[in-house]
Amino acid sequence: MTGQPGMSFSVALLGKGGAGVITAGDMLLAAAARCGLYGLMIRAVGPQIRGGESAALVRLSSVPVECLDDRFDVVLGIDWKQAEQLLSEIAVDADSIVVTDPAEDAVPHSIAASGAVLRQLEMKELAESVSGGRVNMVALGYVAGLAGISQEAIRHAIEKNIGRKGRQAVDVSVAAAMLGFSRSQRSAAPQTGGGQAGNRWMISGNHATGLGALRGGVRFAAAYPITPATEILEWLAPRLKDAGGTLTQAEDELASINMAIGASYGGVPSLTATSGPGLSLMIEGLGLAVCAEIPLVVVNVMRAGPSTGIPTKPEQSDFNAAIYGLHGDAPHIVVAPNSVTDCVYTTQWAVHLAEATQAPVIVLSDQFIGQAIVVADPVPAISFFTKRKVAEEIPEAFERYAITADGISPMPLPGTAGGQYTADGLEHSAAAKPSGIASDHSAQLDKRARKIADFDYGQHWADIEGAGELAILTWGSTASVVREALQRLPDKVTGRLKLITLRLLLPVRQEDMAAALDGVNRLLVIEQNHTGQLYRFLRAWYDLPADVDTVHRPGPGVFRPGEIATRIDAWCGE
Amino acid sequence: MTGQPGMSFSVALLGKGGAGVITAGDMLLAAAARCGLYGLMIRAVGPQIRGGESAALVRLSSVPVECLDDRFDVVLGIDWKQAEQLLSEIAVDADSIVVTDPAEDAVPHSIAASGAVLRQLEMKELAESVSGGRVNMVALGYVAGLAGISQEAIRHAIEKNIGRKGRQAVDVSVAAAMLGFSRSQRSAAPQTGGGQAGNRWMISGNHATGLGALRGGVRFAAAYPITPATEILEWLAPRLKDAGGTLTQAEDELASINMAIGASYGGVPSLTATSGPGLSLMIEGLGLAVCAEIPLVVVNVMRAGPSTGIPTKPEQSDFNAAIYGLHGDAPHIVVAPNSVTDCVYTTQWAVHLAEATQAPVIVLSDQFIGQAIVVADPVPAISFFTKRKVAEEIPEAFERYAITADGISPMPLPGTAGGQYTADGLEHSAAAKPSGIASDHSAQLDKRARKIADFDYGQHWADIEGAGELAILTWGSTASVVREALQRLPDKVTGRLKLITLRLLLPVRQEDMAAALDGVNRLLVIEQNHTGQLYRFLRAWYDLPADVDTVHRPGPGVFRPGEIATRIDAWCGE
Amino acid sequence: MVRRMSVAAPCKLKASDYKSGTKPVWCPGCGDFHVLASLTKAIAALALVPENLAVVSGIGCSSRIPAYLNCYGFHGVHGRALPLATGLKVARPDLTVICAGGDGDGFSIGGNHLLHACRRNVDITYVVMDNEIYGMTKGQPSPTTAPDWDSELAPGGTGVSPFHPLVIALASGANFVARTFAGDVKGTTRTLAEAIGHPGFSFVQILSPCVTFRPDQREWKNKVHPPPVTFTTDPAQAARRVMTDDGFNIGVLYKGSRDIYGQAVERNAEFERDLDAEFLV
Amino acid sequence: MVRRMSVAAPCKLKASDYKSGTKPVWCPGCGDFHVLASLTKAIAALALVPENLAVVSGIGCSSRIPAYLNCYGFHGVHGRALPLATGLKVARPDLTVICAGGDGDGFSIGGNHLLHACRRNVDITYVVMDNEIYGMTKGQPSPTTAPDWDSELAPGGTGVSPFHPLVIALASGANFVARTFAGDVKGTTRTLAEAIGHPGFSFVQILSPCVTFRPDQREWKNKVHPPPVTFTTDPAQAARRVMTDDGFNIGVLYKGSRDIYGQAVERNAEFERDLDAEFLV
Ligand SMILES: Cc1ncc(C[n+]2csc(CCOP(=O)(O)OP(=O)(O)O)c2C)c(N)n1
Ligand SMILES: Cc1ncc(C[n+]2csc(CCOP(=O)(O)OP(=O)(O)O)c2C)c(N)n1
Ligand code: SF4
Ligand code: SF4
Ligand SMILES: [Mg+2]
Ligand SMILES: [Mg+2]
Repeated sequence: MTGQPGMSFSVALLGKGGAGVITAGDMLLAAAARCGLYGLMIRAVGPQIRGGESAALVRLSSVPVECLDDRFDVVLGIDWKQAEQLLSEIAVDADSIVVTDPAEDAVPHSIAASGAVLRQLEMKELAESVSGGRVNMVALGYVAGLAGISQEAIRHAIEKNIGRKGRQAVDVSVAAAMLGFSRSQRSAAPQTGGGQAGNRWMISGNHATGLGALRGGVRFAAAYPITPATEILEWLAPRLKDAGGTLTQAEDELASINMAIGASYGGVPSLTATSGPGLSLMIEGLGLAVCAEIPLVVVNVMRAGPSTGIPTKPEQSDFNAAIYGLHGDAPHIVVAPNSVTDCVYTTQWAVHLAEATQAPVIVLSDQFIGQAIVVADPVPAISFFTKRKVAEEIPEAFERYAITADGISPMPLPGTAGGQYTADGLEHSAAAKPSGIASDHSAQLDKRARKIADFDYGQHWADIEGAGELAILTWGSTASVVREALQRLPDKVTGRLKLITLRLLLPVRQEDMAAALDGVNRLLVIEQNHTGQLYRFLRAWYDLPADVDTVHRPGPGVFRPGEIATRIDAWCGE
Repeated sequence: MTGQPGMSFSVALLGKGGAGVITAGDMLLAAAARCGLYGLMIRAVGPQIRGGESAALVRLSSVPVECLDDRFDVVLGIDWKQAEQLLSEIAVDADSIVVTDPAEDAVPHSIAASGAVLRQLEMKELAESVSGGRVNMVALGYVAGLAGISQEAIRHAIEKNIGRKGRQAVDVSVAAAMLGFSRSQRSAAPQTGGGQAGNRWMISGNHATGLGALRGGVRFAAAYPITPATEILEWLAPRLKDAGGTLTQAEDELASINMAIGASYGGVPSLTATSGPGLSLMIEGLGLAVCAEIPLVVVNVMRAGPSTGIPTKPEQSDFNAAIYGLHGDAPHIVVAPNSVTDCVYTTQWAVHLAEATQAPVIVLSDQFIGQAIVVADPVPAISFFTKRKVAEEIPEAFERYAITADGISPMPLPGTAGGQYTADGLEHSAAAKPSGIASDHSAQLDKRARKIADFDYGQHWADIEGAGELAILTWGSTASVVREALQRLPDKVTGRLKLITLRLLLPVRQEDMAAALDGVNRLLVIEQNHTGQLYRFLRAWYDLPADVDTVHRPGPGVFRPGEIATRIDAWCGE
Repeated sequence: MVRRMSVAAPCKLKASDYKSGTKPVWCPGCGDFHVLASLTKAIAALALVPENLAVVSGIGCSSRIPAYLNCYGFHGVHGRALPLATGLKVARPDLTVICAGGDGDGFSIGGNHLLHACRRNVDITYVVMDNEIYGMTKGQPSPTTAPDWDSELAPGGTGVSPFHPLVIALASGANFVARTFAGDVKGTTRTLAEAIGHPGFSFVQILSPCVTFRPDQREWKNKVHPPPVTFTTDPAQAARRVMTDDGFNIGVLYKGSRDIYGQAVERNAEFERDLDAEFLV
Repeated sequence: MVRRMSVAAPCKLKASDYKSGTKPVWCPGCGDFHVLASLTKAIAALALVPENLAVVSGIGCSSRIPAYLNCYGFHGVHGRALPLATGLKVARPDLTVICAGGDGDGFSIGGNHLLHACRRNVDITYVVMDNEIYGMTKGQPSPTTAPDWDSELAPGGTGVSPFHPLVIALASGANFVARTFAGDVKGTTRTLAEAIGHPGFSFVQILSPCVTFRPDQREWKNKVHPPPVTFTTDPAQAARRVMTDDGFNIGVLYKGSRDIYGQAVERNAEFERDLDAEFLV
């Protein structure tokens, strides 16, 4: 258990594929929620498709948490085969408890060398003592006991997770879990029982993204599977049907983005979701949506690149591609959720922005945010005034791409009599006729830039916390880590610090930024990629304080709060 | 005829499709070359596929020219149907001569209003007086006469152009041309006869690009046609065969780039050429070449964007896409020829860089550079030491992606015993095994960045002319315009001015730039796009003088020297 | 959202009322003029309401057709017309959706979408103006070009066998397959009307001469002939027939009756409540 | 440049010598293990020299195969294995080039390249490990998945007819077409060796069960059977046969003898001089 925030307790459950550690982790999280705790879980897997080692990394806390801790209080290995690669992400120390089954291989050297307290638990033997019992349930009961979770909560979590398999299955699992629980003892875990059962959400970032899309009004999605974005599409499939919409599986990403553009041209708010390689294939379609002025949301759940990269690991390295990737001068919008739960809000906002500006909006999520599951307070629905400027009454000399003051031209939907026009990726006149004339080109370029630049993004462009002459600028999944790092630093440091988390990456908000940086004389930019992509972008487009530093390193490991706290502390003292 | 440089004479020949103005323009240029002149021609066309109006814009000069002049000395209309759109690019004034056929419609209002001197020429009648004679030949003879070109040179140019059609055809054309010639009279055109017949080249930028590729050693090209890049591929097709190589037509750009990657993996220097929409489709392949470390040249002949844009017009707006378009951190090289003739050199250099660094190189040409035809001095062949670091002797514990000091790892070519490895777009270890381990990822990211950043680009990174405390920074086709604009400005202005033309856009050359900007206190960046893409890039990556200004406007019209001279003059006086 | 049904009653407009009045960029004599004429006649014969019709295309000379029609149009990017049309029709089943383009657009860069559109069987009509050339880019071989056709890009010919669009369509599951000749405006009109009326994915290959880069195609008018037999409902038989014919058979070759993809679904009135409940733990 | 010819004489290596020793990421019991075994046996039977063999793939479980072989390999991006293989073989005709991957890689995102690779008839062998699923991304329907197969992405099934890989290959001009079952290592080995030996583009569909996401495919071993008749040299007949069979016919179905694309060309010794002369005016 590490100091701030609140009382936090981190558990890693390891085991070979099929051992069920992810299920156990899920249940642990649900049981903790039932006891009024908050929490977060991510899964770490080896390269094997199945049967390799995997780990559930669970963090429980008395206050909301959106990132992993630096170290683990408990590491339980159902077995330790092929665990080496995973263990690099699981720091243990002399305060950690390591739980191992005497029937299995000895704990790996790196763990033994840490000085952690070793506890033996006969998981296999205990599981076998219940007919049909499984080791993962024994493990669940044991760590739940360490975390001070009640038996009732464990039973409830098991029920919820495997209830559909029938009473018998539930009883067997509960019996196995209780055996583990009985061997356990309360450790220095967070205070449970503070919350109220039944008023927490358990949600992954990818599902949160789907929820935001539905709330925003998306009723068509086109899908091509790709790790780590697939769950957005899989979650949406049945729910879109329920909502009276559809999800169509496409043959590739070229098709999926063009299907979404076609549906949106028809008036139906549309989305597709992908990751780096798919984004690269969607670049041409994004440009079409820019030129033909079609609202569109593309969620890009970033993974480590370049190329196929490391599909199961996060990195904030598609920033450049999302901002600058389109050929020609192609104004569009890029937003980024800054926590798992913020996916709901930011995605809903993205739909709003796309519809309102008739432009494509890229949502830059990442593998961490997308696949982490948090226990959090329910995310209230927000009603944006999501409305496309539709031409319903068609005046005499109607022009689809009319030059308007705000740059937004009323768009007739098919079915509207008299509004017939041809949407076009060729440059065109206001009347939607192909045109190579300089004045048409610059009028349309100006209009398309203006509608994005002049739109009212309100206060949503960034989350600003604190005040002071030092500022930290960050985005995406790194933001939660920075937030927690700041909580760990002494007041004399944080009292001088302002945290700016950009939600709107494009267009630039020069005035808002100037206001946010007012009085700031030093700036630190923190991001997870190899070249400092955000830092370079900020230099290009904003007036920054003279003294700007940058912290950036690539994936695959996410930042941890301690690592960032140290960097910030050193920077403040410079 | 406008002042500097040398003596320049600009002629526009207009006529509906099929009237043969382009052929006449070609012959005019060839005839001028024969008389020792230099020159340049571009074709301007209306939207019709065929049968619309087209124009040959020809500029002749006693010194090399690489851009259009501001205005035309002579505008000859075989007819004026649908000429309006083209005329916006053809400025005339009271010093201009406008030649029109009394048998055709009257000259358009915009021309009549210019105060230009109107001359009647019975082109149709004269052509009909020769059996089989054509109006374009009459026009050719007439303007050649105005330009002071000899009859012998006209005959020679016709012979060269249509000689394969037989003696009869040549004689008819010559006869028609001589009729035009006889009506003409010497105008204030450039001094002819200075040069030596037979020692000039007549070459388009696209052909020059092909030549550079062949000289660089390219022996495989994959092709998917797209305006304005197709001529590179069409020129290469038979010549690659001659060189013992091949050109394969692909089904799309996804295939073409991957074919080129496959061929290059096999050890054969490879190239593909495209324009904006095709570049967008090649982004994923470019990332693969980065990660798998495969040499590759992709020529992107820019046209006005976004999306399909204006396919027949230039714009320097794919800068961002070429620099930043790839997902993940994906170091690669981007170069840009800065004149029609420089395409030979820059493309050859690109092949050299790709082969030497085992990375993709994007050559950013544009529609102006690519499709303009110049008469210029022959471009000598340069022998770069173009050699891939090939692993020929395979040591015991060979590693394909070995971490080397210069970042370049010896590459075994298929056929080399013991060198077997799997090239991969997945992140990998030095031994080319897929790896998600942090240390492998950062070692490979560092290596791939280092091999590009630390490579010795010599003095080729930029062309630097002049000296002073003011500097102008530009690139690509805009450079020739700036160069000419500077020649027109008084010495008291240009004496304070340094011109930096970037040939190497990526990687950045911070030290070289610092040296180039030493003593410069004001900088002006000039480029042809809507958002000042180069300007923003410079801000992001270079330390610039405090006072930086930017001149940028989109296509479709190219910059003219007068326009730029005015801007520079005003800026100098600020 | 906007899943309203066609409101206007079928109207009686003349074929010329379906033209937008924009002057085509096509070369004089291009076969695509005939396709435009046939299409407007077919639409008029079906009395389609202009605002409930959408014509979607890619890039190429042929793909310019939407702008010449009085209806909703989308001139997308090269090769992606079918996905555009698919998304539009699935989202707006009330519209009549026609997809149009060239052999380069549809069979080269867009070939994959043809396969999957046939399989998927969305209720759209796909019209390919096949001139065995890339017209717009000035004369490169397309997938239907003969292997020995000489060009700058492939001197002496590509040496590659042509693509059989009808066989591929049949093998992938298209629900209606026909070939017509642009110069036969009457036959093309009839076939287009039938194709549009047929439920599911209908595919019509129109031999449409490129007079500029393939002047030899002026001969097509002497080569085309009706098929020896009437259409079949057996795709294997139809495929065998066209795999062995001379390529100039015109008429309807196959009619199927497969289930259509993407019929309108009923909204679950409780769905918003369910959404909020779903994450509670 | 490097257009050297295979120098080493055919060697006598055991099948196991063609394995790289890297441990596959595949699930225990995956059909792809059998494919790996068959492929190494076929290569050994043909006595191919490891350094003159290249195996190129896309992305998917199946596409991991190059790394498990002792030969030159390229694990490219999803769906683009055939263009990679095409470029390599055209540039280096001296190599034996095999392209391998899954049904998602080859028939969904890569479908267009299959069409055009068949047409082009470059001398490569394309091996598709068809498990009627996207294995790597954890179980989404592929083009060969039955329309009623339930999954998260397509609850209740896609409702879309499956793609017929063999028919498409035949219709597009593949020069050798076969289907095998991974579990039949002997038959697969024999067929792969024949395919690699056959000039031109050979296509082998291997039914290779995904035990993790399609446990039902364990039943395939009881379903497969040799074709009722021997292979044909008539593509129309072959297409008709497979359009009407039960999908479990294994064996060689078609052998063609079309001209191969991209044979080595002779360098013109004068070409450099010609280049310099060409622009002189
Ligand atoms: C991605 C992309 N690649 C290439 C092009 C260039 N291009 C425009 S039209 C065309 C081919 C058109 O051929 P086809 O579809 O047969 O139409 P046609 O002009 O013959 O009617 C090509 C290659 C493009 N616009 N976009
Ligand atoms: C451009 C792109 N889109 C999507 C993916 C995600 N992806 C990886 S493998 C795969 C499907 C693999 O299916 P298949 O080819 O049948 O191989 P299998 O795993 O079944 O052997 C997908 C969609 C990707 N890597 N790249
Ligand atoms: S180039 Fe050919 S296809 Fe294009 S408009 Fe002209 S005739 Fe028609
Ligand atoms: S998921 Fe299926 S295809 Fe992939 S390795 Fe496992 S069994 Fe094989
Ligand atoms: Mg065509
Ligand atoms: Mg598969």
